[in-house]
Amino acid sequence: MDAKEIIARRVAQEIEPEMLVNLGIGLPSMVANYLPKDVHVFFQAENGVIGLGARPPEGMEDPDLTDAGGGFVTAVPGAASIDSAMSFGLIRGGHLDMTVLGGLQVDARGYLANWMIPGKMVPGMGGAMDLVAGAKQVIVAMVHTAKGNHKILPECTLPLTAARRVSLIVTDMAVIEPTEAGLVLKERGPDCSVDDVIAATGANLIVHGDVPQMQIA
Amino acid sequence: MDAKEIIARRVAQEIEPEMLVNLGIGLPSMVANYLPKDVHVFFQAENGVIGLGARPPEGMEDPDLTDAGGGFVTAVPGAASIDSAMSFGLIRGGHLDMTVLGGLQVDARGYLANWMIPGKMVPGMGGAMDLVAGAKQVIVAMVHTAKGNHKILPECTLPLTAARRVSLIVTDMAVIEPTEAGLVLKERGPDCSVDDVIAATGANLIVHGDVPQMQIA
Amino acid sequence: MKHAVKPGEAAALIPDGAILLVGGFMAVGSPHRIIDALVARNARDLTIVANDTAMPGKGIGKLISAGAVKKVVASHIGLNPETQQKMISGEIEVELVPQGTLVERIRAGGVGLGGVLTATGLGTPVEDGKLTVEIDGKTFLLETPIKGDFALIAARQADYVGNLEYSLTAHNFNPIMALAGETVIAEPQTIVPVGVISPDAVKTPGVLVDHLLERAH
Amino acid sequence: MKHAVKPGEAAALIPDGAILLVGGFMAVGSPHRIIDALVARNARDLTIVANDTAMPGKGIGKLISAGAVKKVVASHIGLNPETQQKMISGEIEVELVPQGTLVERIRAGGVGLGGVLTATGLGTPVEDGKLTVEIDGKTFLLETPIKGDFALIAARQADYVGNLEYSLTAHNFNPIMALAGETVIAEPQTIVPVGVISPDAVKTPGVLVDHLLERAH
Repeated sequence: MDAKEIIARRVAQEIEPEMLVNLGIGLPSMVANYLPKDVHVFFQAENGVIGLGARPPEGMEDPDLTDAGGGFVTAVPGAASIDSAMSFGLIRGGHLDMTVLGGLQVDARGYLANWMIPGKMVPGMGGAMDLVAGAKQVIVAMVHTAKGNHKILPECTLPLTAARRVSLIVTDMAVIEPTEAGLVLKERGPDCSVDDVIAATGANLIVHGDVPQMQIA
Repeated sequence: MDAKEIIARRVAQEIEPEMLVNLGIGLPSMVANYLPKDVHVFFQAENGVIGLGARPPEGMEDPDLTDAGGGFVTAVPGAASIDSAMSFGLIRGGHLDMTVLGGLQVDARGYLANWMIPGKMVPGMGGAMDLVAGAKQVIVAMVHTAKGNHKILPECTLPLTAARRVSLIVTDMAVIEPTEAGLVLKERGPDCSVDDVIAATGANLIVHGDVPQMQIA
Repeated sequence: MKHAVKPGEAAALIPDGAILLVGGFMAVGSPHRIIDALVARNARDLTIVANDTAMPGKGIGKLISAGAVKKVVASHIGLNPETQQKMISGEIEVELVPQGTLVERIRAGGVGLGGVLTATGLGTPVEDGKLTVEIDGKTFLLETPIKGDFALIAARQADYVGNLEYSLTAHNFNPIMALAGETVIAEPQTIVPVGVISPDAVKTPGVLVDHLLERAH
Repeated sequence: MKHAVKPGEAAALIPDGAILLVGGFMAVGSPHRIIDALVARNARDLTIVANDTAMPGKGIGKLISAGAVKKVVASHIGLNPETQQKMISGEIEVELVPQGTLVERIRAGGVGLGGVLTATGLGTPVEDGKLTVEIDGKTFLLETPIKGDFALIAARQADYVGNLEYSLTAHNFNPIMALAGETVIAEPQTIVPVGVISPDAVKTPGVLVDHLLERAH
C-alpha cells in the first residue's frame, strides 16, 4: 500500500455519518474512495455544490458541473447548488463539519502552512484560509517528510494558512493530535516504530504509553 | 381633489420608466394608482417581492403573497421573489431608484423623522431607516401641516430616521427640494399662494422668482 | 435523511429561556404549528428575534399573548399593541433594530462574520452605544452578529434530506435564519422524496436543517 | 424589457482601464463571448476581479494572454502560469484574497456595507496593512468592499426583463457580482419570455441587470 493510500484510508475513518465534508484537491480527494458504503455524508465542492459525486459516465459530462479542481463530477440525489457566498458562508459560519487539506508544513502549535513558497510558488490561497479558519474539524493529510526533509517543525517557516490549531495530522507514518500541550502521537503507521516517527518529525512529539499502530484494511 | 390625492398624483410624476420603486404603506402606496399606463416600473415590497401588483381577484388570494402592510397582493409578470437579505441588499446597496415615504417632520437640512414619537408611538423603524439611508431618491409624501401644526421645521424635534438629506418633499401645498443652501420651494399646491406656503411652513423657504403651480390632472 | 418530528416534539426540544430566531413577516412565512406547540407546552422566558411580533392571535403574536416572551429583538412591533403594552409595563424588553441591519446581523452570525459596517442608523437613536468606524472619510456603525439557540423557520417544501424551497413573500427572514440557529427546525408545507427538488431550486441546503416538522394532517 | 446586445456592442461599452467583476471558477460559469469580444476589441489596462484567471486559452486566461489586464484581484492564479509570469515580470499587479473574503467583499460592495469583520487571514500575510477590530475578546480583520465599473456575468437562462437563473456549479460568483457592478452585463445561454421563469426560481432580479447579451447563434 503506498503512502497516499495509507493516508487516505486512515483519514476516511475520521468521517462520521451525516457529516458535511470538504476534501481538498489532490491527495485529500482520494479519501472519498475509502469511505465505508454505509456511511452517508455530503461532500461539498466549494466552487458550488453540496453533494459532490463521482465522475460522470462518458459522454454525460456537464460543463456546468465540476469540482474545485475543474474536473467533471456528478451530483448525488439530494444535492444542492450553492453560490460562492453560500458556499463560504457554510465554511466560515461553522457549518462544515470537516475539511481535509494537504500540507507543506505543520508546526508544534498545530498551525498549518499550505499555500505558498515565497519566491517559488505563489498560486494564491484559494479557499484554504477560509477552510482552516472556519471548519469545525481541520485534518491535514500529507506525507510525513518531503524528500527526507521534515514537514512537521517547531515553527512553520512558510507563511501560515491560519493561526488556528488544526484538529489532526494524518501522514503515512503517524496520526498526530495537536493539543494545548503540544503534538501528541496517537498512532504510528504500518511498519513504523515510535522511534521511526520521532526521527522523521522536526517538532517534539508527546508520547503517552504504548502507541498503537494504524488499523487500516 | 383631497390632499392625499393631490400628493399621490404629484409624486407619481416623479417616477420614470424602468425604475425600481418602493412605496411606503398608507398614503405613499396610493401613488401607484396615478402612474401613467405607459410608464413601466417595478414596485418592490420590502417583505419579499419585486414586481408587486394590485389586489388579487376575490378567492385567489395567496397567504404567501402579501405586501409590507400584510395585505394580499399579486405579482406582475416578470416578478422575482426575494428574501430579506436580497431585499435590503437592494435597498442599502443603492439599487432602489426611489422610495416614497410618509413623514412626521422634515427639517431645514432635509432630514426626515417618521418612525417614533417618544412616550407615545414606538412602533419600530421597520425598513424606514434602511430606505432613507440607501435609496437613490427619497421622496417624502405628507400633508403640509398636522392639525395646524408645522411639520416642516428648522430642526426635527422627533428622533431622525436618518441623517441624510431627502431628495424631495411633496405635500398638498408645495413641492420642496432640500438643497445644501436650504429648502427650495419648487411648486405651490392648487389654490395656494407662495405666502400661504410660507405661512404653513416652520422652516425658511428659498423662493426663486415665480413659483409655478403643480400641474396635476 | 431526517426524521420528521411532531410539533410537540419540536417544542419539547426548546427549553425555557432559549433564544429563538423565528421566520416570518407579519405572520406570513412563520412556523405556525411550532409556535402553537410552544404555546401549548407553556414555554417561558423566550427571547424572540424576528422581523415583527405580528398581531394578537397570529404567528409570533400568540407567544406574546401567552406570556412566553421575555425579550424581543425586532424591527417593528407597531401592529401588535400587546407587545407595546408589555414593553411599557416592563414585562418584555424590546430591542428595535432597522430591518436591513437585523437581517445582516443574523446573516453575519450565520456566515461567521465578526460584524458588519452600515450607514443605516447613523444620526439616530440606533447609534447609541455603538462603535463607529471611519473608512475613506465615511462613517459607519459597527453592527454585531446575532445567533440563536434555535432557528424556527417555515418553508414551502422540503425533501427527505432537508433541502428547502420557499414561496413568494414567505421567504423573508427564513433562508437567512436557517444559517444562524444552533439547531434549525423547519416547518415545510409539504415533504417530497429526494430528487423532486432540483439542486438549482434549493434555497436552504439540507445540511443546515436539523429537524423537519412532519407534514400537517 | 431589456434590449439584447451583441458581444461586440457589450465590449464597446467597456472602456480601457475599467474595473471588471468577472464571474466564473476555472472558466466554469464565465461570460465567454463577452471575454472573446474584449480580446477582439484589443481592450487594455483592465482590472479583473475574479476568483481565478482560469488557464491559458480559457475564460479569463484569454484576457491575460492578450495583454488586456493591468491588475488582478483573485483568490487563486495557480493554474495559469502566464498570470504568474506576468506577475513576476511586473506586467500585472496581483492582489491575492481568500476566496470567502473575496466574495464577502464583493457582496459588501453590492449591498452597501462599509466593510465586514472576518477571522480568515488573521496571522497570515493577508493581515498586512489591515485594520483589526476586537469584539468580545476576539480579533477580526476589517475587510473593505469591492465594486466594479462593470460586472460581466454568465447565467443559464434569462427572461426579457433580465431575471436570471444559474446552473449547478456555474453559479459561483455570478449572483454576488450582479449586485456589485455599476453596470451589469449578463450572458445567458438562453433567453425566454417573461413568465417562463417563476418568481421563486429567480436568483438575480432583472432590475440588477443593465444589458443582456443576445443568445448564441
